Amino acid sequence: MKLIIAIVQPEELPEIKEELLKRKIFKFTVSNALGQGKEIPLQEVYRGIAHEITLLKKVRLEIAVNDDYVDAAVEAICKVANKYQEKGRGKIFILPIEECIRIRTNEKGKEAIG
Amino acid sequence: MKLIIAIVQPEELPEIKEELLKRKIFKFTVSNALGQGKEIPLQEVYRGIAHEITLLKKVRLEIAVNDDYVDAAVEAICKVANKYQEKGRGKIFILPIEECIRIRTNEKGKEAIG
Amino acid sequence: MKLIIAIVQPEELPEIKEELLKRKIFKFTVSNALGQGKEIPLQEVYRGIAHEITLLKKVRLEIAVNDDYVDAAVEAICKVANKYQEKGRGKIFILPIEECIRIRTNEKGKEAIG
Amino acid sequence: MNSLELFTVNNLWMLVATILVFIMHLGFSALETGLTRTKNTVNILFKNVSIISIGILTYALCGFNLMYPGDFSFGQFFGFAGWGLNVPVGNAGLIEYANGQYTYYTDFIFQAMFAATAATIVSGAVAERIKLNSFLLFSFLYVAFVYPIAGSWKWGGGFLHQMGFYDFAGSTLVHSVGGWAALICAYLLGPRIGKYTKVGLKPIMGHNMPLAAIGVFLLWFGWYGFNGGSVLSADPGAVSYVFVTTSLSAAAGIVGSLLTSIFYLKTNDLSMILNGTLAGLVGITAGADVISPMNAIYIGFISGILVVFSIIFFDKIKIDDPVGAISVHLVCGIWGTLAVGIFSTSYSFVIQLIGILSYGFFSSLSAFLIFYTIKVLIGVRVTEEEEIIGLDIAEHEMESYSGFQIFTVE
Amino acid sequence: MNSLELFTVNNLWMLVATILVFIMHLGFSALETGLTRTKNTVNILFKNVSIISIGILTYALCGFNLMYPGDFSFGQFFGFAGWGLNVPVGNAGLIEYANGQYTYYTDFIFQAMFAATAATIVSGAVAERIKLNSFLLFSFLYVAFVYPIAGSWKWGGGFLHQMGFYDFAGSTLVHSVGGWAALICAYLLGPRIGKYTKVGLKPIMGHNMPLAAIGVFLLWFGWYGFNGGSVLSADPGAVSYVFVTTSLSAAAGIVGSLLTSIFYLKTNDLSMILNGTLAGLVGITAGADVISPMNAIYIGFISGILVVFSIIFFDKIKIDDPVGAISVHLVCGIWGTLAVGIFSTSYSFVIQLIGILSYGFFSSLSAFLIFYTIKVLIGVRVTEEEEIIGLDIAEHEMESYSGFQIFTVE
Amino acid sequence: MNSLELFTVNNLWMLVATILVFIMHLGFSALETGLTRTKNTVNILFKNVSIISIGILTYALCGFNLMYPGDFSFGQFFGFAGWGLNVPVGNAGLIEYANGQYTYYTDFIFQAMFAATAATIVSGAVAERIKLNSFLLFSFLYVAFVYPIAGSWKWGGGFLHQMGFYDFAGSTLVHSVGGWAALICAYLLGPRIGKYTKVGLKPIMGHNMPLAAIGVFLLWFGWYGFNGGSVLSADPGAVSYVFVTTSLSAAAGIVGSLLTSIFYLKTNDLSMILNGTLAGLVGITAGADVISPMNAIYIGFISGILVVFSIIFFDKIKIDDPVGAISVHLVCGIWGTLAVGIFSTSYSFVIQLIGILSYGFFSSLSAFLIFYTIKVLIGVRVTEEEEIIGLDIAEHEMESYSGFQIFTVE
Ligand SMILES: Nc1ncnc2c1ncn2[C@@H]1O[C@H](COP(=O)(O)OP(=O)(O)O)[C@@H](O)[C@H]1O
Ligand SMILES: Nc1ncnc2c1ncn2[C@@H]1O[C@H](COP(=O)(O)OP(=O)(O)O)[C@@H](O)[C@H]1O
Ligand SMILES: Nc1ncnc2c1ncn2[C@@H]1O[C@H](COP(=O)(O)OP(=O)(O)O)[C@@H](O)[C@H]1O
Repeated sequence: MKLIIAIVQPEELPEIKEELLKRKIFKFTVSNALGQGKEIPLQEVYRGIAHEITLLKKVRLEIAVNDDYVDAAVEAICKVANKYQEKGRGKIFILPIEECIRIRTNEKGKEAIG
Repeated sequence: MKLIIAIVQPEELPEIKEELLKRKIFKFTVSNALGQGKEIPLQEVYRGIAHEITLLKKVRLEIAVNDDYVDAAVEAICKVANKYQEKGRGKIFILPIEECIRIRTNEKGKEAIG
Repeated sequence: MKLIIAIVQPEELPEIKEELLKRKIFKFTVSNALGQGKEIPLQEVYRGIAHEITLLKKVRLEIAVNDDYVDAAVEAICKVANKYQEKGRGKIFILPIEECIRIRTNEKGKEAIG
Repeated sequence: MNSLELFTVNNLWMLVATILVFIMHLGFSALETGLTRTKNTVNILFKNVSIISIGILTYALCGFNLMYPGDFSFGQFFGFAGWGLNVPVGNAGLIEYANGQYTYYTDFIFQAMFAATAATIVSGAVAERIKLNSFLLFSFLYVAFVYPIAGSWKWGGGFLHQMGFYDFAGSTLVHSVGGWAALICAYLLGPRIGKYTKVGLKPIMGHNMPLAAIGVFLLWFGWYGFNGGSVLSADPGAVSYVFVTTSLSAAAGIVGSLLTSIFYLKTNDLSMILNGTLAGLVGITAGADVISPMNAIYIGFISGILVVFSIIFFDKIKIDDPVGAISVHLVCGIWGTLAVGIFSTSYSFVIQLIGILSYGFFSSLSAFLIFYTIKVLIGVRVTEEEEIIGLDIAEHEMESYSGFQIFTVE
Repeated sequence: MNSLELFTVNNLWMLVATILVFIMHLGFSALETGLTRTKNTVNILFKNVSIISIGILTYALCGFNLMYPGDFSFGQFFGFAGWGLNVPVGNAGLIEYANGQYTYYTDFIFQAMFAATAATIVSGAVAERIKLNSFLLFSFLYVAFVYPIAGSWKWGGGFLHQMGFYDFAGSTLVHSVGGWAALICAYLLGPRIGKYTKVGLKPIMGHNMPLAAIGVFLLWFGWYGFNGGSVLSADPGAVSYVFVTTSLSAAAGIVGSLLTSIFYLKTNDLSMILNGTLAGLVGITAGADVISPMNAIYIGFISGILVVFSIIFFDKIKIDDPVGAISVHLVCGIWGTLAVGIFSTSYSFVIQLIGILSYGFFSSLSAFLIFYTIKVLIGVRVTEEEEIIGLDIAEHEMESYSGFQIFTVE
Repeated sequence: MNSLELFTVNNLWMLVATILVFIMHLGFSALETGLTRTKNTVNILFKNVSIISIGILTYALCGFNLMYPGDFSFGQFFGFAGWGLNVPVGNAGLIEYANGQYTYYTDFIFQAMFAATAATIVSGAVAERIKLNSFLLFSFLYVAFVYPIAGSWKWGGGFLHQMGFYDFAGSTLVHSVGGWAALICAYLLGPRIGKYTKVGLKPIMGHNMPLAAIGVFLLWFGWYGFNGGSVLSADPGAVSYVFVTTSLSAAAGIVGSLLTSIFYLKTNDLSMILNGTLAGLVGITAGADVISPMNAIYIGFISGILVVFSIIFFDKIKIDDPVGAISVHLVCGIWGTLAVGIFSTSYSFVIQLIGILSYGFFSSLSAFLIFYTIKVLIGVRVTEEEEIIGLDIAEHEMESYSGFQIFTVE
């Protein structure tokens, strides 16, 4: 079992969601985050003072999947983000999960994840 | 050392907190998240247009514990959530931690976690 | 490759950012969180009713790095936080990353992380 | 009778006062919304928009003719001049209607704006847990019948008027009539989940302090019309006098609640001085035209102290009033009415008390009967699940702050 | 001519009405901001602050003299009394100016406040996607020329006035003139990204319901000046009558939209009853002084129903109007003007219709020509990228709610 | 003396103006809150609610009798008619009090509303870092003594009045008196942490732009009472004239700041045009009754430009003024007062300058002495830790937006 953490642009989320569903990945968790990367910083001006926002709005996806779904998930995400060829498209990190528990049923392991 | 990531319903948090404290787990980090799972989507209507909210409000708990506390932590969370027998009670993921550092003291490993 | 998760005080973020940049760590993701730890709870009063806020505002940093950058990153964070010798300075957890993908280019592994 | 000129200026002031009373409804909406949680915001706004509509329409339907029946049918307790508006034709509805103070239409619309206020007061006390339909039904009945009948006893020339009871602009007739209903309904509803727990009292914090402050400032603003308009003419001496007492009492209410907050609660609680402002305003309302400026300061100051202790008291007896409506409108309404008997030699303390009790009895009994009947028939409280998820989603399928990240626990 | 006293009261009321109309601009700002997304908040506020400035200044520059030209040059269609203010000296600008109703200056400033309204109406309909400069340019031209020329046809004594067309306070002259432009501009601009998708309609939720409610309450508040001031004197009978019809229609608009929302949409949609309130107000504006109270209730009630169906209709034909401006101001403006012909025996339905069509033709044609020219010359719509990131960052490099965590998707 | 009718209408206007000036306090509260950070919101609201209370009560205690002493004791510099209100009995307090313009009570309450304004101006400039108690103490002393004594020099008939200094509604007497104190206090306090860093200027963004816009609109709204009421009667010509100049100057202030923002700052900065609006209003205040409409446009336009450069200037010299109070009230207050000497032939530029300097000297010296004493005795600034955590938690143990997720860094 793997935990896929993906940092993507906020506006891509709805499409990514669709792509995941197509690949039978129905469950995930989303949170918002700020990211610093290679992206061009945003210029803001307030009362005559300009400043650069380097921490930009991102969406953070967590998808726990069984090993055989990892590639599908990664592919789903990349497909959407790859449309645009600009910097700041984000990253995917894959971490090992040792155990997974479905709270409602106490099911564990592979059964529990989906 | 393990990192326990639990996605639970927001309203369960206060109770879970209590249960954790009872089991001598005093430290954790909470953030809010949106989750898509098996739960029935929320129906919203705005200006005559109905739509479904499938990304529902969740709370994301991160609890780093030494290995011997893992079961207690899982049990604490499940106890609260199990009261309700509906879908959408959430998941727990257990990840390995390689190292833990208490910033204040530079303590490392098992000592640092609690 | 490692994922460094650090929970720090919000006001330290700008300085930590600077220290990381000095060490050639240019990319990270930030989200906000609430943390319960050893810190003294905040006292709040509302309409004559006092209560303690034990879940305090924190910032959660995620920095994915190649193994040889781990120490530098940890050191950067600790440097800032160590200035203050109070409780509640936070924790760092280091998790293994199995794979990393730069979405834009599909690069994988070590190349992709930075 | 007044000259055409005086008639015009008098009438103009009454119309301006009407507008000022109108905007109090925005004040109430903002205050109530600010002092409750995000998840019930749409619901509160929905209720408040509906109430102003109910208030105006029922007042046209029957309220005006119940409150000012002309002749009473049952002693001096009840009279009814018929459904709808009976507009007197020609000058009878204009300069002759009130000896050149205002026209029939002005009278109606000024009074109509008052009517809705009583129901709005209830709205705050029952917030965050009442069923929308039950609330609207209750408001409808209370505003259409209870408020105007009660009003007729004094302003309509009924038995309390005959006895010499005095309530200038409605500390009792408006504020406590609303306040009693707030008390009864809050009691019958029970407290919000999570307020009174096994481990003790827990605050349920309001979500938007600027909104609450906007509400209080607008209420104060509107109060110049509420009290100033109750002079029922633009008489320069009387109206300016009322402005001064009203302002001083509100200002003193702030000081009273501020000091109580600092010395008794040991904190600078904004929500308390906001309530203290309103307390000062409610307190002076019964006697704004007869109380001296100095006494206005005392009355306001005491109101400000009273409201803080009252809020704490109601929490102690576990009557959950999210916005402090009962403390502000009922407690300070009673205090203000009594204060007329205390500070003004022209009015009797005993008769003031009789008035208060009469209104208390009638209002709370009516509120009880109506609300209890609704409770039995269709229920008054949302389910636990709905309360937890919030009325915005449960009753309106809508969010109030779309896009904002909101943490619903702790 | 009126006595000095009556002149003073009359003039005072017109000035107070002016202030009330002024505050409607805050009402519009709040409503439009509340019903759109956080990411376009600075932009909407910026536009609304600019519009009031454009409105007042262009009205001084030429608007006033286009709208009230005295003599017409082209039949009764167009006249112009010259640039700038031609202040009559001495009593000619004071008591003699309007037979003791108001001064020249009062006349100017009251009318100037109206002028800006027309452009503000457009602002809501084109929100969240229009280029700032293009919008400001359009507003400038529309307010400086189209609105006053159109206004001259009736209020300036032009051909529609001669024909007996009736529009008391501007259901057509203000609201539909703004509404036609809103329709044309929204059409030429196209809908916001993500509203009409392959899989169907998607709601784009407003981000701040308390703000939207503040907007509606303030608009209602200001409407007492808009309609009440249109009496053009403080005449007690007339002004109080207008207050009553205006209030009843607004209240009935709430009921109409509430019932439609419950029974047709099967939900308690706050945004719909907010629009319903305004619908009632727009509906009564054309005949507030001639419609009976009972009929005011009917007109408001129908307006409330109409506005809900209209909002749904415009979504069906994919004209994207984020705040419902077209439904409120155009549709109910037309309905209200027709209603004068239906409910009042003194006015002809046919002539009302001719008036509506004349305004519709002229306003929409002018709006089309101006906006289309701007579209061709400098473009009217921001880029897709700018729209997604939001106009606050794209056009103003600024955030509206700094510090708040905002989720920009779903 | 005026007829009873004229007296009634004059007095009515003064009372309405009083209400309008009152609501400016909500305007200030909203503006200051909107332009600062979430973590200091409760604090700002708390201060503003307290100030209005302090203003009214101290004005009753001594302010009124210091400002209008009747006879002066020290030359024409200082006089005091005794503590409390000395209400003249009978007609002496009514129609005879001011020759049928207004009653004693009206005079008092209208002036009392002005008094609190001076302190509110300071509130914005010292926001986000001042100790609550020190601020309240300073405000108390400044409003109770400094403002009314300064006021007596001109409006109380003192030496500047004798010299022919002109300040119609208080560009200097109110705005710059508040502005000088704002400057001195902001200077003595020092800038907020993080504003002027080693690497340069950093913006500290306001957290709620709709709130800031609400504030500005309400201030403009109230300004019609501030300037219009300063006519001290309902004289149709004078009041309507003042309305026109006030509106034109505000509108031109928007244009001035808009163009400066676009061409100099190369962005469409909302906070700048909000300040520009107020700049136009402050600028015209000294001469609203004597400046021609065209010149009102110039004055406003220049004010709008001035305010932007002034804000940048004060940042350059590291005087940290979160809301631009010094630039708006002091700089444009001075400019407006000078403008009377420039644009009106009846007033001397030199005497205007003398007036400005006299007020500048007295206000800044008094502010310095009071604030410095407080600084030495009890301190004026919160600790670094308190400033970082925010005054809401530090001073009030309360959050302003409970439930909302707020990011406190960057
Ligand atoms: N090493 C990393 N650790 C944590 N987050 C990262 C890392 N690299 C990238 N990110 C996240 O991904 C986002 C996009 O990264 P960026 O490097 O700009 O993308 P790209 O590789 O397409 O240029 C960043 O804003 C940040 O949130
Ligand atoms: N595989 C997963 N990866 C990430 N998050 C998940 C996963 N499965 C569930 N979750 C999170 O847990 C929440 C509840 O999951 P759900 O499957 O609805 O619960 P249940 O198993 O009780 O039906 C989801 O909303 C989501 O946030
Ligand atoms: N075991 C843990 N699991 C998850 N989060 C933790 C853990 N320990 C600490 N934290 C996070 O770090 C923050 C600071 O921890 P605390 O123990 O108070 O610091 P210190 O060790 O300096 O006293 C906490 O508020 C919490 O968010």
